Amino acid sequence: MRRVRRLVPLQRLRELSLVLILIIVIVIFGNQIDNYYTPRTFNRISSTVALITLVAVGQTLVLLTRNVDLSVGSMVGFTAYYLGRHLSKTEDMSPMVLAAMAMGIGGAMGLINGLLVAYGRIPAIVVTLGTMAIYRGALVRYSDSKSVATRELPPWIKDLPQETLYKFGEYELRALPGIALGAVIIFFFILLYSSFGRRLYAIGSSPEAAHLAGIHAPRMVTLAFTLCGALSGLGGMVYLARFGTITVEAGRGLELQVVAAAVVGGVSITGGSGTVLGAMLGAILIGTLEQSLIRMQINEFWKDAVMGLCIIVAVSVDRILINQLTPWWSRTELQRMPEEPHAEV
Amino acid sequence: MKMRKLQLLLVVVVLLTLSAGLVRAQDDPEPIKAEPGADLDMVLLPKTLGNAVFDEAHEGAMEADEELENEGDLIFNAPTPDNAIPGQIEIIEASITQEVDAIMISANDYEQLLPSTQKAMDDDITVVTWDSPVAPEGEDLFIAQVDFTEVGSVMANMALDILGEEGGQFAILSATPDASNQNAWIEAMKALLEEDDTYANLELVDVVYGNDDPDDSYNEALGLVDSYPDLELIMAPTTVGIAAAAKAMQDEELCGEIAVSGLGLPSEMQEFVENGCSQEFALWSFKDLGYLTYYVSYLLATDAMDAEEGVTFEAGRMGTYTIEADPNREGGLRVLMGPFSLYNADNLEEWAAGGDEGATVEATEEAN
Amino acid sequence: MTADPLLEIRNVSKQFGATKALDSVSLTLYPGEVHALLGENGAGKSTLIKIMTGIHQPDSGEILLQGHPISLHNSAQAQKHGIAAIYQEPLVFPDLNIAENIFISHQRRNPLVRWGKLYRDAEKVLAQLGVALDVRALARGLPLAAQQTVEIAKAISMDVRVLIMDEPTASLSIHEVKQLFALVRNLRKAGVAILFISHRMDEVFEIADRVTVFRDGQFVSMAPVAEVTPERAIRDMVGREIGDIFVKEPSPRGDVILSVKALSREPRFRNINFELHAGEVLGLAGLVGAGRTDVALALFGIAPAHHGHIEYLGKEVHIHSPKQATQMGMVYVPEDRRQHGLVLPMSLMANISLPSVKNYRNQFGMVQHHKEAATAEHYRQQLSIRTSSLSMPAGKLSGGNQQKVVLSKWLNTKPRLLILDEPTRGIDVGAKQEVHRLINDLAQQGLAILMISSDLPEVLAMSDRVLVMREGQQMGIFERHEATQETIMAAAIGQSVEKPVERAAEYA
Amino acid sequence: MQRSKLWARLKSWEALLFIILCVVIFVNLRLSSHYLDLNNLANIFHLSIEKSLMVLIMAFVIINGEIDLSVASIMALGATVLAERYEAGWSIAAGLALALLVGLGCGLLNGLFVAYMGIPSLIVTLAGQIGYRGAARIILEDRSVGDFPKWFTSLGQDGFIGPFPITSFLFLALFILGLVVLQYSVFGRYVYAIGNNRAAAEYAGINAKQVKVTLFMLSGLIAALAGACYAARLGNVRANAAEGFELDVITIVLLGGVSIFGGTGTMLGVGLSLLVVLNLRNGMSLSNVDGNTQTSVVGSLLILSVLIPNWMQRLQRLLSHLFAKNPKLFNRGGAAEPKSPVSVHQ
Repeated sequence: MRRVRRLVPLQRLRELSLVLILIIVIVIFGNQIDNYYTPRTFNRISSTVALITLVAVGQTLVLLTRNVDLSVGSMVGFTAYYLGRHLSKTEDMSPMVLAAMAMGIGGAMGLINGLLVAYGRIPAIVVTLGTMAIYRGALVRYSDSKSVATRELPPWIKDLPQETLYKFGEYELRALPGIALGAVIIFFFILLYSSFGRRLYAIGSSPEAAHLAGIHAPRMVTLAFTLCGALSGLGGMVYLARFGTITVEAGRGLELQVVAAAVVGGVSITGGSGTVLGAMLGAILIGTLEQSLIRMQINEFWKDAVMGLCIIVAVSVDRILINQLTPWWSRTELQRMPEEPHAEV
Repeated sequence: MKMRKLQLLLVVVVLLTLSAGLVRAQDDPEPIKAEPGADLDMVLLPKTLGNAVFDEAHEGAMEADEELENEGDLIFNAPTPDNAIPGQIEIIEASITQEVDAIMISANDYEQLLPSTQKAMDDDITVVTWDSPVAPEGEDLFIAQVDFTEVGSVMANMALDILGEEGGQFAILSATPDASNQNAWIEAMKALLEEDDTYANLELVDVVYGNDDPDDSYNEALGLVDSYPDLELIMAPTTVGIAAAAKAMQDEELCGEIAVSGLGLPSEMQEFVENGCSQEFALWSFKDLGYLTYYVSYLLATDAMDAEEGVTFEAGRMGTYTIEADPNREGGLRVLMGPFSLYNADNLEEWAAGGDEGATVEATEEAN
Repeated sequence: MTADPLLEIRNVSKQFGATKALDSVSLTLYPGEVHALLGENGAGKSTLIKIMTGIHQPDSGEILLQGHPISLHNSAQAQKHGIAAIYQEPLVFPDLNIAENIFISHQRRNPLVRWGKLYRDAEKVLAQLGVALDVRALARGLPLAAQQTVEIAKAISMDVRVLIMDEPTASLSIHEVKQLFALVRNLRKAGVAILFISHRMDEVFEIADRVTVFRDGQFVSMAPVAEVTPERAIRDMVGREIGDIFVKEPSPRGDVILSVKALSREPRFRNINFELHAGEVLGLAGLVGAGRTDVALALFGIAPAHHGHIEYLGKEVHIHSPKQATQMGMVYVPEDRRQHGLVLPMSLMANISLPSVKNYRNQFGMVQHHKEAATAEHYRQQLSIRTSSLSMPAGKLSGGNQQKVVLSKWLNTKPRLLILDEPTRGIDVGAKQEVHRLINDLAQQGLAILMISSDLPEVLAMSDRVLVMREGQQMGIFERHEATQETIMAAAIGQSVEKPVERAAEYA
Repeated sequence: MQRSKLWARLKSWEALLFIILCVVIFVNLRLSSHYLDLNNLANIFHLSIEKSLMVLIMAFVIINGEIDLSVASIMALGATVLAERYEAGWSIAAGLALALLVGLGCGLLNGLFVAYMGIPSLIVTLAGQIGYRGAARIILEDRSVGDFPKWFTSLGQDGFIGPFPITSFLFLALFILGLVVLQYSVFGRYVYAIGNNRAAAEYAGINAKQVKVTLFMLSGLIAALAGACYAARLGNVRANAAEGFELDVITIVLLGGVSIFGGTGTMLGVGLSLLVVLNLRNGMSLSNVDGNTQTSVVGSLLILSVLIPNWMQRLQRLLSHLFAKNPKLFNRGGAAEPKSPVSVHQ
């Protein structure tokens, strides 16, 4: 037992429990829906989940530092529109440049959030509640509430969604999920092995201790927000590629889905614990639910109710599992080494 | 000689003029014409911001505004989707406070706007609805883009064109489950499929809702494809839905197998027609709708015309129209704009080249 | 002290708004010495530490390291210069594992984390301390002593030249204090300069080479430990004579208030039996982690016992919530004032009336502030709480006064039984004595008092009887006359030492 | 001391809001001649009565350290139930009673998950937001139900005193009630204490779980009541009523000086911020500013209102450093920290 506990830290355990829940969900729907276990279903879900996952990774970074970013939806929308406009004007543009541009714009907006939170000392929820509205307003002004039409875009971006990076049989890894997966892997390792990542955990875990340990929290927090913005920007590019038509409403309401995904994935909104892997699993879980509910052809009007129910159940199950496991999983007593007792004082 | 000729000519002219007068006297009264140069503040209030069709309507209204040399302002304002109905109410109330002369509403709800629109009418503000109406007691009249039953038949015919005589399975991807327009149209279509044998082979398998949100519509479209292996056509009576569905088919490389049709904006649909994801779709010109709406409101607000059944008037470049009873709404008045424009590969190029607005279909054709 | 000074602090002053925290104080640390710094709370000790660790910058004066003036703008810089501090309230990262906690400050130096090495090194460092912890376990929920140990390990891990210890022993048991001192002596041999701050005189005189005393932000005295007597040190600190530690006067032992039979909550404690009479102070002694606090929490209904019986005023009771316990007249003054004792941002007055606020309603159910104020004023005088106003947030008070507020708040509920957990931990000598007097008076008035304390002299001076616990087990109850530091310590540590390790393993 | 008290008052959050309010009103007067029309003044409240009602209880919830994202959905559900029952032949009163009960039920559900399962309220109520809306859809599907009796709709539409409908006075009454409860009642004291330090409150014998559940139930109740007002005002109900209200409500509460971390904030502040936002929006719609821009203006205000006092405070610290020599100048007594979110958020 001890050995297992040494090898499998609590975080992995959480993720395993999520995988378990996911499997259960899939099995349940598998029995309900005929020809459910098809590559198609997989490809569907993977491409749907890509956007949420990508942004959820960024959100995780912010959540780890005991903050939250509600402006992701607006950042996705703004970037998507800006890129669309730009592409409709300029003839050819390499994907890399566009991606860089996307992350640049998103990063800039994220930077503003970060500076306001870290150096303006304003609680993140206040800042991002504000910038959510401000960035959306900026989009409306900039676009003059016109929209970008698919026909204005160069073919390569429109074909991006059906690009296939890797094929195992019928199961395809499409470009957009590929991007998301890439982000997940990169940030998984950054968070696990880089001192930057560890310090993000430290800050969220105990700000005052971090301060005394000489960690410059403001810089870290700003960086986290900037990265979150950059990933949202990339999300904007994904959004553009996926939907082609971009209105001023693009990405509205995304923030709550993303937070939901991250939290279902076991990322603590009180900071300090959680992984991008978990966030991705959370996104997949929700995505699977949505797609499956669409497939179930249950009464249109029942979908929302079922969705809400599923989320709360998923979270509760996870919570119970963890509460049961944590105590005996990571518990340690101070053990004195054998030594002669000193009675006299 | 000369003299006589001259007299003759005179007589002829007189006779002609007389006869002309007589002729006129017999047929309908002179269509009412608008008197330019009035000073009216008018509000154009579409359902929401961020939907291309309403921008086009705005253009149309501005065009009319130019023509009529209105001294006052043309205010274009709309709520955000997450605040659609209360937002429209707020804007109406604000307009009442500002004592504007006319409000032109594309209503987000059939009843919920009533209290405020009635309030507006009490302060004798002209209330004209377009695109989607409110209950008759809350408006002067409704500018109907096309006959609602006609939308159903047009969709049915497009389905027939695409699926052919042997027919096949098709599904409807609508806007929100509670969008009154779409529901009316879908009902009309269902009714037609029921009673008319020409459509016997068209099998409507499902109606799903994309909430006029590209993301949802996209997923719902794919959901349909997965749920119905034999599906051949997705019919989307909403511009957001049809574009999203077409994009989805394109991304999944299903364009050959599953056709997408419905009501779409040429500007958004052009490329999908070109790459064969959508053979054919229909829409009326929102630009004209805005233009006509403005004209009617102007006429009513200047008291040049009253909202009464049978009144005929002239709406600038669009010619003459007559106010008629609205068959779909008990005691409601409407001006039926029409006609539908069908778009397909042939006429879209012309359209893109700025040519005429597609091949017009006459309502009468559909009736029988 | 032949060597050159390692760290010199020259005429450093620091002002916060109106209050002068430090008034041109000087202090010199030589390599290989333990320099004790004494002073009541508010004497400026903490400010000095914060300046030495770069958290605050002095308004005037300078700091020299080996004769070279240095400027410290953040704790990172201080650490680069080899200046580290161990704080009174251990500050660990609950979500990071113990190894990371120990090496958190190193991460700046190497951008990548090599976990295997990290764990091995962490185990090494802990071994130096003579303790073993699962370095992979999260720090969340570690007992205070373990957290303290992690803190010390953290400081050692970065080769310190100047180590500041701000009341490091406050939460340690005698045994751990001995281990700590052994370690301090090693460090001293290694030529580290140690600034040692403590309220426990005996410790100071055991470990220190030189003693400096501050009062009200000013330097008062500095002398080799040989030339200092406890009395003199205390006089310098408080500026007035204080007798030796206050001893409880015998009080009439009334009838049984609380009787506990075979109380257990595995794995924390098991089979606890005792009776508590009115007017009696029952000391609860033992090493930290012996389960004393857990017994208190069980009685107060926060972590109810699983087995056993509690009889209160002759009736068997099952206590499941603090609310219930409070209504029964059984109250608990927690060990951690700031976390559990007070609502820091709320006014002193509101804190005092919090448990009994229902009694201050008028017929419309509205709280009458003037009555609250009256009560607060009453206790302010009775317990001589030093504050400029009753509406001052509790968080702004000094430790001693905060403790008095917590006591007032509970006394105001007119309890029959008072459970005190480390009642004088981390509060200055003056306040400590006042608290002792208060405990005595309350006993005289017939309250039953259960007092948990790691401060042996305190236990011996204040208790009528002493219950000693070890590893969650009751080792025995000593009558006052038979209780000596030796007997109690022997019981607390136990005879064999291998066994507890195994047990700990079982419960782990 | 006197002087420092005055200073503290001047620096208080409420004072700041009051100044902002004056500015907004002044600008509105300059921009629109119609601003002072009695009807317009009535509209300012009447058009957002539901939000105003929900703001009151949301203040309690947030001060308690929780958040309720599900209010808008509960509101829709309440309105739906009322309408559906009325359609089914019940009396308005009975329908209303049931609606309120349903509201309480939803709140109870939220509360239980938050207090007893220990799941963060953000998540619970996020799920609730989706779920309760779903319930409303199940009940009404795509239908819109209306034609309530005239007396009922007139409650929400016609003037009761002048052009002010009775709902406005309902709000006023509830506001005063809320103010008294929060500032002067035992319950209010508990709400603050738990919001500041739950552990300490529980050690003081307060049953935090009970308080939290009660709060969420009240939140549900008020939301359902707001739903009824909505039905009366619009004379007709759909399942999609009030989508996206919650963020507006939260914004107003935060602008009112309530700390998102709980523990601080006053009803007065919340009331003032409500006035600020309503007047600001009204002024902007009178000058035909579109909704998005309106929201972004409110958003900027939210940020600035915290940012500026922050900087003021730092500036003051800086100065007090510079003038440390003569402390008299900067003797602030206990008033060093202004009673604004700032002090808590550090």
